[in-house]
This record gives sequence, C-alpha cells and structure tokens, in this order.
Amino acid sequence: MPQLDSFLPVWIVMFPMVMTVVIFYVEQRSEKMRNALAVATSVVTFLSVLALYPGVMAGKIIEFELFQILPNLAISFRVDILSFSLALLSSFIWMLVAIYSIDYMCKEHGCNRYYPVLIITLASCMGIFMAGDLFTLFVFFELMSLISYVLVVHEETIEALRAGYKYLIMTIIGGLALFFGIIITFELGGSVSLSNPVPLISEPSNLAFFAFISFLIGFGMKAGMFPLHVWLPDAHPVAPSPASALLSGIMLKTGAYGLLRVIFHVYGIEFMQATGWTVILAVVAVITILLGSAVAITQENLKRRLAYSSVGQMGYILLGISILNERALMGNIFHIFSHAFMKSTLFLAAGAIILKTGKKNIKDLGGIGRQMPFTMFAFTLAALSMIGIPPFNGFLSKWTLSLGAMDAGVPFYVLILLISSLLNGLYYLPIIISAFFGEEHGEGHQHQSIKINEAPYKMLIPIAILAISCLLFGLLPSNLPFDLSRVAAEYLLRGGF
Amino acid sequence: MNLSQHLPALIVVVPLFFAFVMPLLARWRKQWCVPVTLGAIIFSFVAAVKMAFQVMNTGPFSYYMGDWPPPWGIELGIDYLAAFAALTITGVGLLIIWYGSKDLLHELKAEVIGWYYTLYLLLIASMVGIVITNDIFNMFVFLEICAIAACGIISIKESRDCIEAAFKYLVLSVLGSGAFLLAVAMLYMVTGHLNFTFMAEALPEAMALYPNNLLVALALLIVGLGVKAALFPLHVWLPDAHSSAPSPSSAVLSALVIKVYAVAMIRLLYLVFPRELLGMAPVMEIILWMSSLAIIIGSMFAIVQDDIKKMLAYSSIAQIGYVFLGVGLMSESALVGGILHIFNHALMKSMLFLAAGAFIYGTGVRKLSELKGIGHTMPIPAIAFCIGAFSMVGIPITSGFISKWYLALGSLDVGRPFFMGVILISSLLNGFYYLPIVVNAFFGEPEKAVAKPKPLPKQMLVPLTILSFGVIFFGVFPSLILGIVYRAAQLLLGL
Amino acid sequence: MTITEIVLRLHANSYYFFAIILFIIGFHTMLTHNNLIKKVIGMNIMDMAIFLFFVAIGYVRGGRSPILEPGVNHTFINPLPSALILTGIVVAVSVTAYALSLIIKLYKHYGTIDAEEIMRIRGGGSL
Amino acid sequence: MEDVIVRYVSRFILPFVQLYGLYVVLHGHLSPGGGFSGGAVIGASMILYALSFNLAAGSKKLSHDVSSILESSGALIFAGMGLLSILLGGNFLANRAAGIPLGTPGNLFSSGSIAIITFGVGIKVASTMITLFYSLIEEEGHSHDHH
Repeated sequence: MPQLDSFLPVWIVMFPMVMTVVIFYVEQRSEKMRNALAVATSVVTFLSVLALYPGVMAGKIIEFELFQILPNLAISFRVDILSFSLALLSSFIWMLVAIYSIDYMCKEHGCNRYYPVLIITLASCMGIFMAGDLFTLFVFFELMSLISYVLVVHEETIEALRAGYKYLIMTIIGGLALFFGIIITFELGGSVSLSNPVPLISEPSNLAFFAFISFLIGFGMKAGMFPLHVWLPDAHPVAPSPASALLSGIMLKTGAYGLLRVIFHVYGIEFMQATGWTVILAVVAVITILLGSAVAITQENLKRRLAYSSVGQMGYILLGISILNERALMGNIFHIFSHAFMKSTLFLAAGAIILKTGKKNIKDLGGIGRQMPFTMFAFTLAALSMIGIPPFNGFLSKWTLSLGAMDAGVPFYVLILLISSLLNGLYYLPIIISAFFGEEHGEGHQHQSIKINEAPYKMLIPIAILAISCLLFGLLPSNLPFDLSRVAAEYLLRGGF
Repeated sequence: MNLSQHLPALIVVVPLFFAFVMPLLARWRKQWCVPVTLGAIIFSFVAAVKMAFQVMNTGPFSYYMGDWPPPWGIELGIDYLAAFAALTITGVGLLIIWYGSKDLLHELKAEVIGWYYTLYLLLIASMVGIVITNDIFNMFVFLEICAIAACGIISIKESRDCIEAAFKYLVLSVLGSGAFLLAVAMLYMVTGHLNFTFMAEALPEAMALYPNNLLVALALLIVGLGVKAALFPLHVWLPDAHSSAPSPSSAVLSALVIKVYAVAMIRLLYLVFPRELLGMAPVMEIILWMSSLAIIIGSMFAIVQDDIKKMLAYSSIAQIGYVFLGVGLMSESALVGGILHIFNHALMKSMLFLAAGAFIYGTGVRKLSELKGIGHTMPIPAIAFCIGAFSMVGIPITSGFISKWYLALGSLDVGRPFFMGVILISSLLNGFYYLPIVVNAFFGEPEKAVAKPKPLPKQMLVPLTILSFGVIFFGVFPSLILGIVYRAAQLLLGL
Repeated sequence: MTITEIVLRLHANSYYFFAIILFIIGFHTMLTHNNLIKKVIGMNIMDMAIFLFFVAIGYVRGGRSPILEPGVNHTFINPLPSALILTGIVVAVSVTAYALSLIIKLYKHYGTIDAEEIMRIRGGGSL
Repeated sequence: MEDVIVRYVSRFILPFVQLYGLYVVLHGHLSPGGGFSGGAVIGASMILYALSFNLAAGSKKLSHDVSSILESSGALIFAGMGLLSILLGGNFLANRAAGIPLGTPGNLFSSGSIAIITFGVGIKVASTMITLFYSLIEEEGHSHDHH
C-alpha cells in the first residue's frame, strides 16, 4: 500500500504530538493512565517506525509534503535508510526509557510536566530524523532543543537552573547559526529540500563557507563539539536519569545526523573532497575526543563523568563524518547505535543507583556491585563496551572506524582512537573495580544494616535489554544495526539517492 | 446607495463619528461606551477586510472625497500596502480595546474612561487615515490627530510619569510634525501638487531644477517621521511614554502607532520621491545604519531593564529597526520582510504588552525579578508572553521567524550579509532578555502578590488567546497575509 | 555674487528668509529654555514660521484674495496654501492648549515648571 | 474682577462681537473667513464675558456641559453632512454630485452643504474655545487648592 506508506512518517510525528495533548488532559485525572499512555505512545511509535522497514529496505524513499509555509519552504517528510535507522533506534530507546521512567519518576515531583514533555520530545526527535528538508529539520530541532530544556531543569535546583540557562543560550546560538546556514543555502540553492537530485550548493564561495561554519556551529553545538560542548557536562547530569539517557543517548545524535545531511545533501561529497573543509571538522573532532576523555577522568560525580564521556564519544562520530569514506561512515553510523545503547545503559544504571542509594559521587560507590549486582553488571557490560573491548559493539564501531581511517590514509586517527580508548579505560575501570571489589565507605557506612535492594523490575528490564544489546550487536557478525549502517553508508556515498 | 463603494471613506469616518458621539454617551449612557466603540472598530475591521479582498481581486482603487477628482480633491488611495496596514491597525486595535474595556477600569478614574474611548477611536481613525490617504496634506492632518490622540491616551492616566512622558512625547511629536509640514511646503513649492501621484509625476522635472530643495524636503521628512516612529537616535521619548501609559495604550502605541509612521515613510520614499533622488544622497544607507544601530542598541538597553514594560518599550525600538532595515535594503524580499514585520510585530508586541498588563492587573507587580512563578498562578498570560518571547527571538513556527527569514533573505539578495548578522545578533540579544523571564515565570516558586493574583476577566483573556493563536497561526500559514505583502512590495519597487 | 545681488535675492525671497529666521528662533527657544511655558512659546513660534513659509508660497505680489466678482479681472493669490494653513493653525492651537494643560498638571505634581527642576526631583532622565 | 469700566465696555461690545462672529460664520462660503475664524470670534466673546464678569456668571450663560455637548454636535454636523452625501448617492462629502441644491452663487443660502458644514465648524470652534478655557481655568483652580 503506497498510500499508507507515505502517510506513515506524518503519523509517526503527529501521533506523539497529539498524544501529548491527550496525556496532558488525562494526567489531571489519573496518574496510572498517564504512565500507561506515555508507554503506549512510545510503543506505538516504535512499531510504526518498524512498519517502515520493508519499504525502506527495498530501497524506497518515502516523501511527503505536508504544506508549504512559504514558496519553496515546506514542512515535508522524507524517510530514507539513514532516517529510518536513527528513527528506529530513537523510538526503541525512547520506549525503554518510558518504561523505566514509570518507577524512577514516581518519587519525583512534577511528573505531570515530565511525561508530556517526554512524549513531545519524542515527536520532535522523530520529526528531525524524518524531515524532508532543512527547514523542517530546523523546526523540529528547535522544538526539541527548547522543550528538552524542561527536562534539563526538571529538578529546579539552582544548579539545574544555571545549567539550563547555559543550555538555553547555547541552543539559541545554535538555532541562529542554523538559521544563518539554512538561509544562505536557500539563497544559493533556491531550495532547502533534501530530495534535490543534485547537492544544493555546488560552487565554493565565501557565503557557502559561512554556511558550512554556521551548520557546524548549529549542529556541533547540539553534538557537544569542542568548543561548544560547555553546556553539555552541566546540563546532562542535572536532568533526571532517564532524561539524561535520552539527552546523551539520542539527542546528541541529532546534531551528528544534521551534519551528515548537510555534508551529503547540501554540499555533496565531491564538493567536500574538493574543498577540504571537513578538515575543520576533523580537527575539532580530535580535540573533542581527547578533551572529553581526559576531562572525564577528573570528574567525581558519576553522571558528570558519563556526560564528559559523551563528549568524547561524540568526537568519534564527528571524526567518522569528516573522513568521508564508506567504512568510516559505516563505523560512524554504527557508533551512533553503539553509543546510544551504551550510554543509555550507563545513565539508566546510574539512575537506578541514585534512586536506591542517593549516591552520586564515584567515591561513594565502593561495594555497590555487591548490593545491586544486576545493575552493576549491566553497567560493567556497557562500560567495557565503551572502552572498546571485544566482543562488544563499541569495539566493532571503533574497529570499523579505524579501518575507514586506514583507508583514508590517516593512521594518526587510529592512534587518537587508541589513546582515547585507553583514557576511557582509565575512568571506567576504577568504577567497576571499586563497585565489585571495593570497600564500602563514606556516609553509607553507618547505614550498613539497611539492605539496599535492586531497583524495581520495570527499571531493570530496560537496563537489561540495553546491556544485552551492547553485547549482542558486537557479537553477531551480521545484525540489524550493522546492516543498516552499512546500507546507509553506501546510500550516502552514492549521493543520497 | 452602495455602501461597499464608500468603504475607504467610511473606514475613517465611522470611528471619527463615534469618537464625537462618545462624550455624549459618557455623559448619559455610560454602559453604551464599550459596545459602541467595539462596534465602530468592528465596522472598520470588516471594511478593511473587504477592501483587502477587493484590492487583491481587482487591484488598487481610489476614492475621491466630495467627488472632486485629484489634483483638486483629496484622494484616498487603497493600494496593497494601505489595505494591509488598515487591516493590521483595525484588527489589532480591536483586540486591544476589547482587552482594555476591563483593564482600563482599574487603571483610570471612572470619569475619564469615556474620554479614553474618544481618544482611542480618534487614534484608530487617524492611523487608518494616514495609511490610506493619497494626499500629503491630508496625511499631515491625520499625523497631528494621531500625535495628539497618542499623547492623550498616555496622559489620561494622571500619574506623574505619564504626564511627563506625554509632555516629552508631545514636544518631540510637534517637532516632527513641524519638520513634516516644512517638507510638505518644500514639495508643494516645487511641484504645485499635494496629491502623491501628481507629485511623483512632477518631481523628476522639479529635481532637475531644484535638487537642493528636494534634498532638504527629504531630510525633513525622514527626521519628522523618524522622530515619530522612534527611529534610533530619535527614540528618546519612547521608553518613558510606552512604559508609563496604561497597558492598552502601551500596546497600541508600540504595536501600531509607531508602525503607521513607518508606512507613511515607505510610501513617500518609494512612491513619491524619484529613485534618482535617493541615489543622489545616501538616504537608504543612512536608514540602514540607523536601523542597524536601533536593532542592536535597543536590544542592549532592553537587557538592563528591570521594569517589564520598559523592557518591552526598548524592545520596540529594536523592532522598529527591523522594519526600517527592510525599507533600507531596497530588495523585494527585504521589503516584504519589513512590511510583514509591521504586522507580525503588531501581533507580538501587543500580545506582550497585554500580557504584561495582565500581570500588573493581577498582581500589581511590574518588576521582572518579582515575577517568579507567574506561570503557575496566571498561566494564560504567561503562556502568551512565552509565545511572544519565542516569536521575538525568531523561533520557527512563530510569526517572528517569517519576517526574519525575509529580512535575512533580502540582505543576502543585495549581497550584504552583514545586515543578516545584525538580525541574528539581535535575535540572540532578544533571547538574552526574553527567555530568562519565561524561565522565571515557569520555574520558580511564586511569592507574595504573585502567589495569589486577582482572577482575570474573560474580556482580557480572550484577546490574549486570540493574539497568541495569531502569532502561531501566521507563523505556520504566513501565505494568507504574504500574498498582499508581496504585491505591496512589488508595487512599491515598481516590479 | 556681489553684495547687491545677495541683498536683492534676499529681498525677493524675504518671506522665506524671515520664515527661516523665525523658525530658528523658535527652535532655539524650544531647546534651550528650561521654562516649560517658554518651550511651548518656542514651539508656537516655530509653527508660525512654518505657516509663514507655507503661506508665502501661495502669495503673488500684488495679488488679491480670490473672490470672483463678475466683470472684474485681477491677479489672485493662490488660496490653497492659506486654506491649508488654516488647518495648520487649528492644529497648533489644539496642541498648544493640550501642552498647556499638561504643564498645569506637571505643576500640580512637581510644584515647578522648570524642566531641570523637574528632572532633579525625578532623579535622572531628561525632559 | 469687579471693574466697572471693563464690565460696562464689554457688555457694550459683546453683542457686536457676537454678531460679527455669526456673520463671519454664516458668510463662510462667500467671503474670507468661515467656521474657524467666526467660531473663534464667538468663542472669544464668551471668554471675554466670563473674564470681565466672573466664571460663575459665564457658566450660567453657557455651562461646561452645554459647551461640550455643542462641541460634539458641531463635529457631528460635519460628519453627518458627509454621510448625508453618501445617503444621497454621492461620495463622502460630495456636494453637487450628491444632488444637494447649490442655489445662486453670492446668496446667503447657497453652495449646498458647505454652508451647513461651515456652520457646524463654527459651533465646534466656538464651543471648543470655551471648553478649553473652562478646562484650563478649572484645572488651575484645582491646582491652587492643591497647594
């Protein structure tokens, strides 16, 4: 049914939006209904995305124009293999996080604000991945960025508000930079559609360069690119853990996704190779990797350490984009998957620990592995994957990335990846070691008698699924994310058609 | 008798007529004041809608007062710009006074409320008059009525600040009018006409003979209208006047009154003065730089304000800069952006002022720092304020984005990305002062007066809701209004 | 240009010349005097200068007011500027009245009509 | 003010002043002058009366209320004539084109709606002058009370 197909993207974006309103009304009556609806919405969204699978794998590109805001400037949707992959990933993780939230958030205040926001950010995130032109992408990007502000400041502590303000200002800066880039693209190309048969900008010029830099700032801000990462380590830790998982696991990736679209659709690969502008991206990516990993070591707060680790990991993805060959791209897209799985596992596990013990600092976590073995086991799996130990998915993505770097003749990048993995080891392993073998100390010592249980099963199941995915997608030579990454990379290099 | 053919006259005369009826009503039938005022403005609004449709279907048309054809009689010319501006004025004006019908009760003494409606109707009539007249002296008369009525709706609240602000405004306004009248004299001297069309025909010839005369006239016009439109650096009167006035007055002053002068200036610069004259002196360059400074400095001043209405007033200075930026760039997109911003800013700023008014009405708090948590206790005005703020920053799907889009496109069209940078920097600055308010409103514990506000009457909530809906609606479907704006810009540029 | 020529030209344009001088006097009064009443007077002088300028445009030397009488043929002045200026005068009168009433109110609030004094009482700002 | 000379003189000249004002208003369409000049003369005469006798006496002759009603009605006459032209099928303020009889040029009752409009303007101007005077005087009185 071709008809149904082309409406699906609209449905996927609109359904959560409508449900947001529904939830908003329902939550006045019943909390249970609210939670159920939130989970149901994310499940339905995930299934709807999944329904796109046959069409997309057959190489079909679904396009649908909703309406034109201005001449040549429409709200339109377009699903190709790359959109599909990321949408699938996001909706999947969103679903798990929604389930996780039910128990995590039950003790938090302001749930009536949290759930609608959770669902509408899902909608806008789907909108970003399924946008058919840069303008739609921009609209949903801004929507997501602004609304996730509410997630960031959910705790309403002074710390959170301060981090939120930083986040908000950076978002505005990023949004304006994107606006700048998009309008130059529109001026030069006459359109901002992603389904243009040829790249929108074909002539290098000052304006085109400005636009590139603007896109880099706009999307790089979101992706936590150096030097625009400053908001990230503040904003991610202060959010509630499920929200941190989404912020780090998914929302960072929208920036990378945007950059992919810009490089392959707005400029085109030949253009990029000819001008060599990606060198800028490569340089900042390298700095981002080293900086993120190195600073993470010095962090005492667990979630803050995870946030810095995200900065480092986003550096891999940006580096992958800058290399511009098939294997690097493949590694890069696969790393989007891997990092999403790993980082959400880590944040959700951290959340479970915080919920049960209230401990946020790493030095207090000694012996926690004996009290919450299951959670800590999942944490360990993800952390090992993060370091890049085979056979986890983190290893697979780094491996592919390195191969790509070798193909491109820059073994230097491989060295960077190695150093960074070493640093990752330096900051993840101590947590694990002290959790399982360390002595319990600190404030918790007096309350030795209080038995700390595992988190409720509604929280454990998502953690388990994610942790197992880390292992599974690394272990199996041919799995769905890997295939998708491969096809998407080929597709992008073909010029995106 | 076919009423619809007399709409251009009636749209001005009906509010004018009821303005004079109002003192009588205020004396004997107080309860009729509000319905009659609303009725008169609704009539004008319907007339404006009808004229807009007519102008879109059959093109510009004119109306001869007293059946005297120009150049002898006064001609009212309904072109795209006029219809568009009339629509904006009457539409937004209607919502503001609807809101005002309740808000004024607590801001003004009971015995002067009738007079307020008189002044308001005069103001609406004169603003519509300014935009639809095709006769420069007629324009001057309407300018004066507008100036006095505008000062009147400030000074009617007899507080110290209001009287003082009104006096300052009046003096500067009179200076502006004087400059305008002198310019009219100079133009009449060399062309012998007062009608725009005839003047425009005679000017090229006159320019060859008396270029200096025309340059002086042009300078006087820009200064005269610039003072009234608060174009930087002639804005000194605006912050006091707009912040001290009663909220509906602030809304109408910021949203409409300063725009009307911009419309007058657009008409004179583009339709009357020959293009070569604009080439002789760097007029457009000057306007461009003045507006850029207005945009940046207005926003910067707004950041340091602690009074909510004063902040909005400074923001208006920046926003009028956008309109003039569009005028100065002289490209189609930019002009579209500038003209569209007249409408968009009218929506946004009236909404913001009305929301601020609602805060003041409900809690009596004017200080930004004390408005913490207002979003919990007064959700509708706070959400309206939030939408307005987003629109000011230029977040997509709000109407502010559309005008910024066109302005930026226009500055690229003429190859001057610098001015796009100005727009973006000012958007950022807007973010700096609007967003903290929004954040404070929703993420803070209400204290003292903010915790227990007076409930807002429906007459205040409904206009606010309509305006905020409008901001979103025209952000998503700008094409409804863009058609007429495009044609206006094309007509002005002679495309 | 010799002095005579300048004088002759000034004489030919004497109305305009004096209008401009009046304008400057008015403008100067308005800007430099602190007394609000004097400001209003300056405003009026300025307005009058403009009116003079405007009316002078329509004046024809030796012309009469244009009342048509059968059989008599005269040079007439251009009545239009005069008619327009009548409107201008009306406006000036209303503005003056309004300004004066505002000054009365200001006096009521501040007990002075000196702009600087008012500024001092308010503490900052300008009038 | 209790000055006998002023009172006597003003009582003597007031009728002439008013008559002259009325003349100027009514001949507005025939000769120089018109609603504004004539109205100003009439208004001035009323102000003179109020000044030379006293405010209370002036108010008795023409109270603030009445003058503001006259003020509104003067303007309404103007606008009403304009609307009448529309009712008669012409444009706003149309005179002959709307079919209003013009009469013989030079006669007092001629020139159609212009005469009536001039009369309306005369009323408006005269009453406005008086209202302004009253308003300012009353305000002044208030401010003296205040201090």
